[in-house]
Amino acid sequence: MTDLIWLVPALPLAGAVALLLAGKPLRRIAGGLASLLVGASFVVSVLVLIDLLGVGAEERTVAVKIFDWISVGSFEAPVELRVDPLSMVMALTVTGVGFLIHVYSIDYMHGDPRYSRYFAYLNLFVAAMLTLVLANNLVLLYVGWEGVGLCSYLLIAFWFERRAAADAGKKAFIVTRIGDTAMLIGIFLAFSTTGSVRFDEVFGAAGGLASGTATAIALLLFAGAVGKSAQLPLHVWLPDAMEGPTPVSALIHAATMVTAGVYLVVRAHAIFEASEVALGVVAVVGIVTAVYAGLSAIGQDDLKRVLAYSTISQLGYMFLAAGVGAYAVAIFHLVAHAFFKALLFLSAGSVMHATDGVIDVTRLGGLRRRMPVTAASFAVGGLALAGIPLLVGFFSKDQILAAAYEAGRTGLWITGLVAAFITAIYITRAYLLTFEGEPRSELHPHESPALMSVPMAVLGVGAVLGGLLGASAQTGRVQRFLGPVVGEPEAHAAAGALSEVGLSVIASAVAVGGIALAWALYGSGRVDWQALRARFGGARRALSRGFYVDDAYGALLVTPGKAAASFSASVLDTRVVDGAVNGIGRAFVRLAGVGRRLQTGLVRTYALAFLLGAAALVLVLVVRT
Amino acid sequence: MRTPIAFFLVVSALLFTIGTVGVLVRRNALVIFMSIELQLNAVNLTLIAFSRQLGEVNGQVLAFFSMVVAAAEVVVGLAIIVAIFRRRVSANVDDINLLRW
Amino acid sequence: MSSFPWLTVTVFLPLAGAVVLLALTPLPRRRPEAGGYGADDPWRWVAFLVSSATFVVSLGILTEFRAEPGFQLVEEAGWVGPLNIRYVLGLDGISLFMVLLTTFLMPLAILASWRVERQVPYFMASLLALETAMLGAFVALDLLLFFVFFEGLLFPMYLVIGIWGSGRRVYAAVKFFLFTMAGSALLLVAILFLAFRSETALGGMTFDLRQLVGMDLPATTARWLFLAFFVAFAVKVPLFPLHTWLPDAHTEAPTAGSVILAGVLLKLGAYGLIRFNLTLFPDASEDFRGLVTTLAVIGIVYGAVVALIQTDIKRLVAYSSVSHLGFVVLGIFAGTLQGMSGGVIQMVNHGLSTGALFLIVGMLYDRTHTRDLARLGGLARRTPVLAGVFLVVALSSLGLPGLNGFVGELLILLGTFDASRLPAVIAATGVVLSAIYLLWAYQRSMHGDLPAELESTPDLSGREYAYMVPILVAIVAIGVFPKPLLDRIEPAADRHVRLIAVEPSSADVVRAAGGD
Amino acid sequence: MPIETPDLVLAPILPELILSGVAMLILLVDAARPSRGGRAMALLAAAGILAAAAVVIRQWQVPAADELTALGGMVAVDRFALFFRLVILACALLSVLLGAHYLERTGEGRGEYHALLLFAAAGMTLLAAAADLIVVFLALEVLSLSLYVLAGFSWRRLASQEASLKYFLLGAFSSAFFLYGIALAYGAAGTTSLAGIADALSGPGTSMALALAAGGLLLVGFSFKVAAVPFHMWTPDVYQGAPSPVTGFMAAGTKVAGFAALIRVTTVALGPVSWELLPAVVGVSALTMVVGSILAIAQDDVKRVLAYSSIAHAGFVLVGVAAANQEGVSGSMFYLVAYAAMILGAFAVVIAVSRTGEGRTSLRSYRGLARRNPVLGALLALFLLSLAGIPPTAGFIAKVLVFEAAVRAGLSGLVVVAVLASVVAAFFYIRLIVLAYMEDPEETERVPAEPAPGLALGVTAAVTLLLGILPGLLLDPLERAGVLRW
Repeated sequence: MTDLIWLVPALPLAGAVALLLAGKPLRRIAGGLASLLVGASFVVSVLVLIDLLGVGAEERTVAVKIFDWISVGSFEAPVELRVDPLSMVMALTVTGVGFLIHVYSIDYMHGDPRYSRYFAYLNLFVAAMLTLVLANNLVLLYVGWEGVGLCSYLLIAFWFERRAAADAGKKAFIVTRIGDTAMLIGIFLAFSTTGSVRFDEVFGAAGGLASGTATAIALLLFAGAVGKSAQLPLHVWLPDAMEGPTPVSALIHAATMVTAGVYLVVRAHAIFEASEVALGVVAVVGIVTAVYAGLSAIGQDDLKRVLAYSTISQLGYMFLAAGVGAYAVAIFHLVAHAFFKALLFLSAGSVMHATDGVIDVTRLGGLRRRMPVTAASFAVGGLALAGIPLLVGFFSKDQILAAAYEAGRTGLWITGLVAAFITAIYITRAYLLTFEGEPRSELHPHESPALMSVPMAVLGVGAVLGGLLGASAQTGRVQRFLGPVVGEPEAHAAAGALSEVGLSVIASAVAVGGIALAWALYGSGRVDWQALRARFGGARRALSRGFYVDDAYGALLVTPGKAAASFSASVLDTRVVDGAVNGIGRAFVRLAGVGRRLQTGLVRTYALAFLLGAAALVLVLVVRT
Repeated sequence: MRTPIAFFLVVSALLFTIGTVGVLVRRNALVIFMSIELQLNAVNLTLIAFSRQLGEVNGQVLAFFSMVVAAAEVVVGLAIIVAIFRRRVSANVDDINLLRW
Repeated sequence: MSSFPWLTVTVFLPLAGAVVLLALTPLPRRRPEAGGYGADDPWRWVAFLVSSATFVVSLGILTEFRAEPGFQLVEEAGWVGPLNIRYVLGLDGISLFMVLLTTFLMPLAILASWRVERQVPYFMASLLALETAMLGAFVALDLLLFFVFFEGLLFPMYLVIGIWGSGRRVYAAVKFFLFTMAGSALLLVAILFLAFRSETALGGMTFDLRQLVGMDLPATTARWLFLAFFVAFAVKVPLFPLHTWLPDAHTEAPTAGSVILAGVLLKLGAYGLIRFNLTLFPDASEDFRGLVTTLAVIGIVYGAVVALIQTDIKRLVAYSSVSHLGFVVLGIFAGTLQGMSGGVIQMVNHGLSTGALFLIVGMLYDRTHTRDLARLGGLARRTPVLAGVFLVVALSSLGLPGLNGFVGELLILLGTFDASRLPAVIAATGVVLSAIYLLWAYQRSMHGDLPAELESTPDLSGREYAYMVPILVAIVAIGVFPKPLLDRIEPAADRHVRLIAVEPSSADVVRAAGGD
Repeated sequence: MPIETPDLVLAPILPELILSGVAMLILLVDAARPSRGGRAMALLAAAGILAAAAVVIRQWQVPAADELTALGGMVAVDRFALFFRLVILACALLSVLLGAHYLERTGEGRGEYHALLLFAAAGMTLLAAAADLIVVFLALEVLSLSLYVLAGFSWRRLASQEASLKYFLLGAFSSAFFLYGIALAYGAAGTTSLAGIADALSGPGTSMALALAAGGLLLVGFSFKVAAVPFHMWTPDVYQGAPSPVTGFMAAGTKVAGFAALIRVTTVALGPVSWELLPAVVGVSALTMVVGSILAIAQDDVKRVLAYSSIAHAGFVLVGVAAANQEGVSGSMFYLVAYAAMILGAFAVVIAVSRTGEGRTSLRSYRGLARRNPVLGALLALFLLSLAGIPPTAGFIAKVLVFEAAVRAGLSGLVVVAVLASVVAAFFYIRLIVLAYMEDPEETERVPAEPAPGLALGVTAAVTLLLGILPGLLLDPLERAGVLRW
């Protein structure tokens, strides 16, 4: 079965090709076909997983070469897939969540004029994402990496008639490409120093690398991760990406693509570990982003933007985990996040579907009565996100904080707790403003159809029960399964003063505290939150604009960049470079104009010229001898 | 005692120069043409001087040819000048600058 | 080896077609009163068939070709006896794909010119004559013969731009002509000088590249000669700061002209750098590598930056060529096998993707009669197929993995990085910039609001499918499975790299140390 | 002073005798029956030229014994002379053709034209064969005197008169210098025979200063005839004013003959001092190419453009002359053939476009030519490209040949100047093509195709193109015949 791993990316790819080339005839069955193919892909993944579980933990890494791709001299980048626990966990997440979201989309996108196109892109995305996670060398990984970027662009800008959507798509592609390019250079550096781009050889050689080189490679790869996973300072595209259809936000901008950065760091952990500073950078970037994005999320009124900042924040958490060496935990949180965040997004989508696109929480309210399933789903997802005990988010987040604490990074731990507190506040706020209280505008929402509700329910179940798979950092199923690939989780012998249980209690208390505070402000009815908004207008705007990072880029990079380009084009190129050329031409014309005046038409002038020439010529000859 | 050849050559060069200057400073086409004839004759003097010094006849032969040529040039030249004079009532070469630049 | 003169036939078939076309000029036109030529007039078909036949013949070359380093299918004959200038044709893996690219693009360019209505027979004849000149330049092994083809293509191209172009076509045509001619003036001197030196060095004057390789030259002489060759080719490539003819020429040329200019003509510069500069003056190439690399990198960034703010979509694509050809030169002069192979395959890629971009611009212009991005927009709604095609081509051009552009860019940057890191890193910014300007152009034309006057814009016609589909297939095919190309390019690239690479690349050292 | 009387073997100058004889016959007939100018005289002239050519070809096939010269060393009988004679005769034939057509149109058809043309041709062919400075001088005068008159042949036109006068005054002026040069050479060497001068110069006791002064003045004289800078100033005016067929003949024939004599004099007589002469030749060559090319840019009359082009080409030929080696000589010969073909062709186009007399010679008349007559436009483009030295035309191969010779002679610097000048020159050739191809015509009327210019155009175009593609057609016979070993 392992040999058939190529089917996993190939099936959705085939779907994409078919739907792109024959979108019109396939229009009626586009959604079904696309879902079916991703489902089939999921099934194949499961079968491969079963195969994998059937062999010993040490033999669970298999490379399946499909064909030679680029091969010149010593450089070889074959299309070769890697089946190992890490890639399978990722593949299952991608196909699993992907399948649910495909199904959800069938109804959600119903009636859209580019229905086939939508599923083609979605299928293409799944194929690219699977290529990314299954690749066995850096270049093929990069193929998937850019492929998902493309699909992200296509899907964000899916409703391209809207200027904002088109802009957002372009922005996403370009900002992530900045990181991607750094990553590409990292790949070059890896090839240049290790002589290969295959994982086994590159990571195998990591230990022998000079620490400076390892740091460079690690940080360059991490730059790619920062772009793709929307970490500071390349996070600016993700909030805008919410212009895309909501299922897309759920799949790409929450569950899968944005987690690719985390996957990359975990996959390449050998290199990060060979460097003294790289892991530290990862952890710090992660935690700073987590807090920053959490604060920004509080200031958002657009429900999807709340979730977007939340995603950024949670990805920060994952990097924190990776940065303190808890790779398996990072992946576990990744999977957990995929479930609950997808759930949250689908719920938000359901809201949008019901309100004809109104998503501003200040205009919503009281939706729970009209849409109980959606409200419940959102609540479950929110609680999981906040880290309420026994939901999946509790376990994963708790393990991350514990890992930070146990690694002796108390600062990270405390900041992580702050982030968790903030998380609880913003998600509670979002829930309360959307679903509780009185409706704040004239809307006639209705519950979503079954094809949308069922996937939400399934994800909800996952968010509730997922914890069973990885309840403990040392003994969780996921963590143990991943162990051979990412390093066995170390059993820290209580490095700090607090026991594991103690840490859990603290984390839970923080989460509950956050929820309580948010309830006090937004749900209890005792505080007039709208008055508060007006009172702290400046601070609120700063939060809602993400502390003006985007504006700063505009002022500091984009505007001067445009000016520089404009200068190059209209002054440098036309005046200086081209001007020099044309100047030479003009000089000759002018010279000719002057020269022709010497031709006076007078015989005596000509005779004079003749005489002077003759004299000069004879003199030159005679004098020289 | 023969006159040194240098004397002839200098005189001839002077004549040639006078002719040249004449071409340059005079405006009447006829006078210019006469100056050219002067140049030719100056050269003839050189030729004959050399011929005499070398004791060789070719120079003199060439001098004869040059006279013939000069005569032919007179024929052609006068015809041209007269034709132009008829049309323009002027033999001033400075008036003849229809073709220029 | 068959004795069939593959190369001669391939090269001169189009010219023969051009002569036939001119001979057929007096044929009656269907719509003489309009002064134009109808779509069913025979000349277009003759031109299309001739160029297609040339493509078919060139496929024969492909089947005869063996993946070996040396020149193949060589044909020789005397030409200018006293100077021992000979008619020598032959190709290796590098020229092979240049030939195929030319023969592949030409029928498509002709198909794209179906709407040309003025002086059709002359237009088609010019294109075919141009094809002969380009093909000849790619396979000539005698330096002077090369020069003949190299200069010979000036005039037909000049006519194509100057007669059938738009706007400031005359200015553009004259500029193109003089720039190129000025560039190649010293090339001629250098060729003559080289041949003269061969008399003493090789015991008999020759212009034959194969014999001139490895000729002993004093270092200073070699450097001067290198520069003379370099300037000629740098103008064609074009390298900064010799590029200013290109935006004008590309912008004003008719679609077919732009396609051929960008698709093939520019390659001639890069090809010349490989075939002559590197081959004949390896040491001087080594000396000037820093300079060339610097110019290439400047070109990459500069071309991209200037492209960023163009509002004329054709000019934008033109500047993108400056940037992309910078990559090609960068790879060629990297001194690594990956760089060289990447440079060569990128030449093919650029020919396909930029050629296709110009075809698309042409289609846009046919529909909207403007190239001003400010007046376009929202077309994706009316013309989804055109939009899709545009997107694929743009993605190919910006180096999206899975499409052809990536293969070349990856190899070039990788090879360059392996040799010298800083240029590769700076050049990599071009990857980002290309995304910005191409997506910007795409968005401005395809996304957003649809102007009212474009409401009834039609999507691709059958003829347009006919010339876009082959390019798209090639773009995807090379992106997914570049092996057939790389396998044939590699031996020739290797031979050239060996001439200049003094030390093996660091990756090779690692490999060797690894013992495999 | 004993006078040797040489054997009167007239065979070597039979072509000239035929030409002169026919010319006189034409004059007589014309005098007797002046009304019947036109075609009959043209046919007669053509017959004379063909007869002369037949003699030349016969002499080519049957080389004269071992003698290199005849008539007491006055006339060379080598193939170099024969070659140039043929070229000149071809030019003359085409000029007869064009002239007949032209004069018929202007109503000036008189037999004199053909007679004068034959005299001029005789002078030219004799010049190419001259082996003694006396003959050089005489031949030069014969051709000049005829051309003075021919330049003013359209005597009703002021411009033609003016051209005639200017050409005459300056020509006579230059003859004086040339003659002075001969005199000094005679004084220095004691002989006027080219071979004798060479002997004297390579021996001891010759005054170098005198010899170089003589060489310089001879160079000046030839430079005037071939229109090299700074002795070129008559050229644009005369070319513009003279009737177009005459201009064509002057541009082609005079230059060919002048260069033939120049090459012979510099390589044979002045061979021993060629090294000393080199800077002068190189300087004149460079100056000529640069000035000719640049000044052409500013012209707005097509005949003046071609005049400057012809000046620039003199410079290019001088590159081959400066090389002063076997390749240089053969390169120059090839160049001259190519040049003669393309300049005659260009003037044939001018005649065709003008239609009558000197109408429509301003550049504006060339706007849209390609649309008014595609074939004529294409031919014009061909000639211009050849003049610019763009392959695959004869002009390109010619340039390659002379440049290669110069490179061999160590004159790479001169070649660099030459190629740069040719780029500048391309600028104005291209401008003409722009007019013809890329601008809208002022008149929409089609330019008619005429048989006489058509024939001339066909021949010159064929030569221009064929020699560009298969230069061996000319080079191989030249080499095999050993024409250069004289």
